[in-house]
Amino acid sequence: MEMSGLSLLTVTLFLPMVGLTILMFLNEEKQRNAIRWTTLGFSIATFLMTLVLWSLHDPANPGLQFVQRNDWLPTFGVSYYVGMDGLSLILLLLTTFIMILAVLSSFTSHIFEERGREKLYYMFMLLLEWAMMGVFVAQDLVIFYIFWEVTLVPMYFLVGIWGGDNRVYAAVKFFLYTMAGSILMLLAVLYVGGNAQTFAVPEIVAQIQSGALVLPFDGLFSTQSFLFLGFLIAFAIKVPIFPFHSWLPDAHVQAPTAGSVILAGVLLKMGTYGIIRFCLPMFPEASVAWAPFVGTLGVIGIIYGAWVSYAQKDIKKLVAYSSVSHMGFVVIGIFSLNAAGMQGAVLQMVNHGISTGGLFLLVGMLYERRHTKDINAYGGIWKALPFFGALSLIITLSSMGLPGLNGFVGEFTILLGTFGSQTLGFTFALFSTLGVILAAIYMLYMFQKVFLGELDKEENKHLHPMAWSEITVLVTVVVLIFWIGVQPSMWFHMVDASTKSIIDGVAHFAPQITAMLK
Amino acid sequence: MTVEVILFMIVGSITIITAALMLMSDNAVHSALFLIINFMGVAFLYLMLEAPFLAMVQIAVYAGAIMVLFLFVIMLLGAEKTGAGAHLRRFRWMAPVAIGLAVIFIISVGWALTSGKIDTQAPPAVDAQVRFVHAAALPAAVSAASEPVVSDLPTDRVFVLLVNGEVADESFAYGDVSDMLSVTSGAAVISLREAADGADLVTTTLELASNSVQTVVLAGDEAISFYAVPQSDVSGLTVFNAYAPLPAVALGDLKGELSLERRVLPVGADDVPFGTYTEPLVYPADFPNWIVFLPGGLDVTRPVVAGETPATVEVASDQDLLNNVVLRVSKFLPELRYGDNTLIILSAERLPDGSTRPLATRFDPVVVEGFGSPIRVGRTLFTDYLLPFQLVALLLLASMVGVIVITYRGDHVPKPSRETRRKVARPLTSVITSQTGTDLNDSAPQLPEHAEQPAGD
Amino acid sequence: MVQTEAYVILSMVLFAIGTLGVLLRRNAIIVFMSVELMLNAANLALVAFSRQWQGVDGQLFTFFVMTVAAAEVAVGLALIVAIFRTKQSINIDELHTMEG
Amino acid sequence: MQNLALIAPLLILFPAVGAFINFVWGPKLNERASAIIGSVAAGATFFVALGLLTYLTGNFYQPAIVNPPLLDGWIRIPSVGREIPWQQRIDTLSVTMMMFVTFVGTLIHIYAAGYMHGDKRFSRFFAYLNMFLAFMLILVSGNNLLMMFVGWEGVGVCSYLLIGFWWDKPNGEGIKNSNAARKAFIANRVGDFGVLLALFLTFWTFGSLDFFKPGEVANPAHYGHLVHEGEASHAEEATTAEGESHGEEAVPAEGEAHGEETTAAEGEGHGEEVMAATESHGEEVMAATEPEYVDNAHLTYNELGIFGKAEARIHLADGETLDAGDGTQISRTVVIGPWTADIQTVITLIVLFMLLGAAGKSAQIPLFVWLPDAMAGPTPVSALIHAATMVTAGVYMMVRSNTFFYNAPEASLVVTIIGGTTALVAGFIAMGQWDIKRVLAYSTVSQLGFMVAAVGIGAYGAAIFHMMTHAFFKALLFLGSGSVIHGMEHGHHHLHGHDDHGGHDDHGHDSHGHDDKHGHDDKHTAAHAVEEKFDPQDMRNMGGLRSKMPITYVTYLIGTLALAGIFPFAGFWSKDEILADSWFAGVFDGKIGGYIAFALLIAAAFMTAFYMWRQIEMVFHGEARHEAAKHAPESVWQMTVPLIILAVFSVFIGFINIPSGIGFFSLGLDGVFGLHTLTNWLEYSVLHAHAGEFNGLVALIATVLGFAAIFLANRIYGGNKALTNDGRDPLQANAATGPFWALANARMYWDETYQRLFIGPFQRISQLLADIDWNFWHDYVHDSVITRGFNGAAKLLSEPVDQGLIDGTVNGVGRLVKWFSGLLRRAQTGYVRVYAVALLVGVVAVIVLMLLPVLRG
Repeated sequence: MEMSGLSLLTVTLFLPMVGLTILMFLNEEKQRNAIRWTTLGFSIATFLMTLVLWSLHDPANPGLQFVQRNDWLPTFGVSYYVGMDGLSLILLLLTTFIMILAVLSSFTSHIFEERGREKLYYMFMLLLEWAMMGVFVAQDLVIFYIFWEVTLVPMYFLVGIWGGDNRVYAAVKFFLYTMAGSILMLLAVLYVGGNAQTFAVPEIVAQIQSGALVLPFDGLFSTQSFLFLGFLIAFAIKVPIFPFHSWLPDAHVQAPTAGSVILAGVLLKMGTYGIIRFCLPMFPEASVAWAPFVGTLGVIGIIYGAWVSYAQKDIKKLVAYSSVSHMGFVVIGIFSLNAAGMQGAVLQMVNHGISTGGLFLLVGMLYERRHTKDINAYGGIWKALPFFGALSLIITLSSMGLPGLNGFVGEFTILLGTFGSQTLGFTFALFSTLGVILAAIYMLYMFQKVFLGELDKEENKHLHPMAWSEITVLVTVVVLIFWIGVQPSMWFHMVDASTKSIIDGVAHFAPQITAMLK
Repeated sequence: MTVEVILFMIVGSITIITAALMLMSDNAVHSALFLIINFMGVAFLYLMLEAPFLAMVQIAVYAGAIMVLFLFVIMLLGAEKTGAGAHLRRFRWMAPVAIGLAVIFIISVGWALTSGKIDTQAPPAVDAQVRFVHAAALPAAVSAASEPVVSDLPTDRVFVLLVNGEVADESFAYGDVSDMLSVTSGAAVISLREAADGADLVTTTLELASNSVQTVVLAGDEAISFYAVPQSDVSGLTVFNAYAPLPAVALGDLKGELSLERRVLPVGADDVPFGTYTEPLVYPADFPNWIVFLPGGLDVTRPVVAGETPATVEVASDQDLLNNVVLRVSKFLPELRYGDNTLIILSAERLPDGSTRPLATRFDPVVVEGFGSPIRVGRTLFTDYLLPFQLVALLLLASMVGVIVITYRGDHVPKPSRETRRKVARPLTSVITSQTGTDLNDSAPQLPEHAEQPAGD
Repeated sequence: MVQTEAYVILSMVLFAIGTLGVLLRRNAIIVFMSVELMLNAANLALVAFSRQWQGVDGQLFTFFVMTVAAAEVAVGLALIVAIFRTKQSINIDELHTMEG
Repeated sequence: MQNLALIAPLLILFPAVGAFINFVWGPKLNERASAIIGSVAAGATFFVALGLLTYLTGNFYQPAIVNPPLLDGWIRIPSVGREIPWQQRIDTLSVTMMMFVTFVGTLIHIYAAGYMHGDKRFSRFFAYLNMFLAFMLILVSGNNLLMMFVGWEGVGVCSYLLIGFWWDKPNGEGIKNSNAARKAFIANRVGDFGVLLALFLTFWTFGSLDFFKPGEVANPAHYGHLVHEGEASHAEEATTAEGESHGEEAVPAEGEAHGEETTAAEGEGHGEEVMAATESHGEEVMAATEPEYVDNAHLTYNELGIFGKAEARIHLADGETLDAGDGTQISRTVVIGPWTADIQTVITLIVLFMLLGAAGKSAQIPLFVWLPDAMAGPTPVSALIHAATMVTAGVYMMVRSNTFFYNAPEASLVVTIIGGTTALVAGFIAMGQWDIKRVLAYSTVSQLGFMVAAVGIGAYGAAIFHMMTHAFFKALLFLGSGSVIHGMEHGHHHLHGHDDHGGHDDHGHDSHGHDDKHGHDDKHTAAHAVEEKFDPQDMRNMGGLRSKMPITYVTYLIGTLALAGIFPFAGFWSKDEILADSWFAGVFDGKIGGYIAFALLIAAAFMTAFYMWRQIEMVFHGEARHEAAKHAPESVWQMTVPLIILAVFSVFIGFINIPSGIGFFSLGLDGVFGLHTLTNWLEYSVLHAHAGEFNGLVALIATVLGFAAIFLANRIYGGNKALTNDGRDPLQANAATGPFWALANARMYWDETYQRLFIGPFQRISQLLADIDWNFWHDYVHDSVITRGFNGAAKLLSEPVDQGLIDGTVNGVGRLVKWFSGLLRRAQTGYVRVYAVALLVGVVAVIVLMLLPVLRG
């Protein structure tokens, strides 16, 4: 097993931990600003490091880059094995970027006046960033599992300490649901790792493709299918795919703004990333066989989420359900199992991170000013905060998938892929396209109730203007929205090679499997 | 009964005796001093055990630092005699038990050793690292004066190098240098076999010391081996004459270019016959400009002692000097630097027209560190044992901090109660005063009742 | 050349003497010295074997032992000083506050 | 001359910049500045469009494809191997659209400068208008369906913003406005659903979304003639072209024939000229100007755009294949994923989906309900977006993809029926409206129905022609109505002694009318409770404005006549061409759709003339029925000048496409006016543009009906009988026509039906789902099932098992240990030496053990 020196990736990965260590030595009361700026500084530094990785990344190479591998438990074939391909890179960029937004948005937050423990809060943020990045770069199943679980802890506390009134309930629920899924995954991980004599994913995949490792597959209920489901359920809960979504509204509604942003922006992506990275390459036959069923759940999620969110009276809940709908798109994109769908899905992860993250930021800012999430308490806000209103409109439109903005590119590519897919095809595309209409319905409903109409409520008339940090955050988001919307090719190129290799591993099974199941 | 054994006996007995005295002397100071002597003896033993570095450390750290620390503390506490005091009856049994244990220990171990059951035989021989230089041309019978005839220099013939009958190098042409081969030490049969017909050009036997590194030049019909010259602070140049056409060459130092003004030429060695080599020529660090010339060509006014500052020769005229110059060695050692130990082998190079011309091949020195030498210890320490080394450093740091913490007294001075019996010796009263914070003026120092009891039993 | 056995026996004897010192003397400092003596005996054996096997590792080990011993002595003596401050004695027979 | 096409990006750049400036610095700018910026940006686009026009005429109508600088493609996925670029297409169709969009747009900008005077968000308004223009131009100039879709949605957003422009009106008006906006957007989204599916189908069928690829021309036959006859006058060329353009000149074989002609004609003078002209050819312009390339004979299947591919494929026989250019064989069967179908089926599907989209954008049944509500927006918006430009996007799309429609006869029949029905229904509803703008709105819907029906019967040229004329006179009418409303309000303010500027901010211009869900029965309140609630758009308050605002009156009259299709106004020519074509399609081509279209449209035409004249009578003739009408002043010049210009165009624009058969009308003016100028011009980019032949009979019927309708309306409403004494409509008062009138006034209960059928259920279901999700799935399942079950198990485990068994064991062990340690502690004497002894005993023992084997030997 090759030892490699300190990879740049590792450095990037552990940068937040350095920040965390520094935070430990800062004084809670005396050095509030120092704490904030250290956190911001380190999240920005991490972002810059990921930019460096990007500049050094070779998009033509489908394999892992910046690999670092050191033995950990050689007897069990476990090793500290990190590496990055286009897929990981794009999500790393998303993570570090969202983290900056989250930290910035916490600057103006009032939760510390009620709950205090600001230092702890920022420490958890950095810990969370570290763990999330770890999830995206870990190439060893055990390491991945560890990072996966570690992400729960800071999120649990972020919700549980700085959350809303019902925070403890929400935090526990969030924790339990995800935990329950992960247990299944752990079993599957142990089985696979045991049979492959290693936990390094690339090696496992190589074994599978060379036939050295055979996970028997005959029909929908066979060993491979169960392993597949073991992984899938863990990821599905995280995404969340339709029936497993019920932790999401709680967590979102109760979480502090930054928490919701990270939750929507990155944590949900971990699920879909996991599906792409692990389910498809390791269990190709099962993936093909189950694609229609998962796709159905995805479509249900799209319509159901949109439909339910239209009836919400709580803005945050509305946005939360909307992300159930959006992630449904990602799911069908993945399980269309062709290049267009898959790449659309990857891009849509980023888009959803930016748009929905932006929406949660908006809600958070409103909440900071009005201390209510009730949609009826607002109205005519555009008049009170004109600039804010304009930015909100753009973000809302991007979340609705308006062409020329980022949301559209992703959704369009996904639907295109679904339409031409071997596994899903026409019907799925038809129903999921309905989601486009529904999105318009609930998004415009929210926008109208909050921003339009007469500015009749007294307390809405004197909202304190936007802080510089808020403006920075929103403008950055909007710029990205336009950028991706007009010039998405760059991002497609970034992930092209790696997704292609994954697809090639799976797609060629499609005809025989579908034939077999008939 | 060699000197070494005698020395060992003397030193060994010294160590034992001092150890015993340390054990038995009442006065702590004395026992400390005895212990120092004991340590020095051990250091000497280290020297005998080829561990000069450790010996040094032993003296510096143990005999030096640690024992001084002991002495200091003893003085500080005035604790020369403080073994005394409550001599508990309940520990009567202690002495016999202890002695019994020691005896059991000695007997068992000693028996095990002397019964030879423990393998203390000489270590297995370690391979020697050897590199071979092919200069094996049969010497031509020529006179110094006459024009050298070209014997058949096997420059174009390919040979096979066999060590102990095994092929070490397939194509080993004239002038080639093999890379470092590890040969089992002891007598090694080196033979140079012609690739075309299985005729051996050279077959000699060579005694290779265990764990040695050396360069072996195959010249004439024998193999001459060098032990690599040890690293020295002056530059050394060893010249090996493997140039068949010349029976002997001389070596001179041409300072800079030859000019009409300069008639004096320092000489390194004036007669190096074919197949022999000079002693390492020691010369100051200034840049030499060695030339190799025919010994007969110039008359040497003074004989040359190798290693001393070179003698000089009077150059009759530039012309005949130039006639006699075989080649400029300095051409081949452009960067002969201070401290270099260079081996230069004069061999022949075959030109296209069939004639030959001398060629000097330079070999970098091979430095062998002696076993246990600081270099070797240091290298191992800083490669394989780097981590433990740093850990130990940490430990030292920690202990330092710990000491400071432990001995820190805070600001309050504990007032000793009246009945406290200060077991102090007079001379150190003032010291103790400062230590225990007791003012001796208000309380006349009273001697302990039975302070004089011997500490040991 | 003296065989290794000789050295080992020598170190053995020294070790035994050190043992006696530790067991029989009541003066904490001397007990300490005896411990040092034992350490040295061990070192001697180490170096002897290292010579025999022509491996420098034994010597390095000795080196580490010395370093650790230095640290240990420093701390130990500090402890003695501290004890003396409080109990005005370094007779190990008078120190049994740890009695269970 | 070729590089002239490079200015195309400016089309979008200018208004975008204008919009940006007005967005960012708008609040700081004064009205004048932002108005000038906006109007200049709009005007600039007009001149850019002119430049493109000259480019085309100067280059033998060779289409150009322009890649905007600074953008590298759009959606490009290497492993998919397809690219959807940002690309503009400059051909006769797009330029036609650009011309009237920019022209009308500019005029409306100027008009708005006067109309919006004094509004709080004046600059914001102009920003929106510019933004709209930019998107509209993206729509018409895009070279692929997706780019068109960008414009499509963009204009949708702009219309959303502009309809809801007064979202902060007091006492609920604001919410109503934004409701209307939302309705418009969602209705359009339903249409977009269709467009998207059409896109997907197209993409997977033809592997591309580009209309045409570089070097490809839409109509080889036409170019063939061009090259063949060189500089021959357009007139006769047109006749020959038209002579052949019936029948199937699109069959590739014949295209190739033209190709050969072309190559043969190479030696001719203008051939060189073109070659010479081609010298300085920029990279971006990929127009095929070499004469031998003006047909597609040299292009392989893969080098064709979607329409070329469709043509090539639809004409394959079953089992026949054709080389795609990379060796792959293309046949009729389309394979998408697991799904295979014949090309015919696919195209039919595409067309139907497109129809859904068009129904959304161009306000056809069943999605037309949003357009009347959209009148909530300021009048210039209604004129620009909801009459002239945006709503025609659907028709544009259909004409652009005429190849599909032409090759899908069954679907085309559906299109015809939809269009005709819409025309009829909307016309009927328009007869029963009180709100001046609402009448125009329904008339717009009805006219769009005409265009759609025209597309249905394959008269694509006619559709564009009518779209163009309609843009002029409908814009004119809307602006006129705006002027009227403006006048009414000024009169009203004058009445109440308000000063104009103060009044503007709070009193809505025209935001009341759209929401009187039952305007027919609250006329009393409207009549009596004028003082507290005055509706300046209600025609019942008007009357006799002819004298007060003469310019408005004249221009409005012209517009009315044009719309009514009275000879020789613009509407006559365009509407007549549609009717003639449908007649032609029915009688000569034997298409059933032709008859249907003719029947429906002729009736619709009658209604058009009727309700328009009713409006004239109510608004301008008779005596003023309200104080405000008495004091209504004429509008400012910014408003009247555009009216006049538009009026002039409404008169003459019809002459650019005089049908053949009445040549004497060409007035010898070749070039702009003349026989089939527009159709010929369009035929370069519209493969099946279909130059209608003049049909005296049809024209006669239409005109007669028009006059009859006007006469009838005059008899009913004329002579100050616009309202009965109790303020009812004469038709309403009349027992026979009352019910119909009520039906029309209630807009045939479309909205109520939708409310009952779709919106209500949707909301109820969503509420239901939300309750289920939250209360059952979310709370009950989690709390009751999971949590309680878990707690129960935990309780069971804790009390008997844990405390009883496990604790007992543990405590027992603890006690044992305690007792034992009690023994052990004795060993802890605390004397160091004891420990040392113990240690040493151990050491010695170990050593002895280790040596034991040795000792034993």
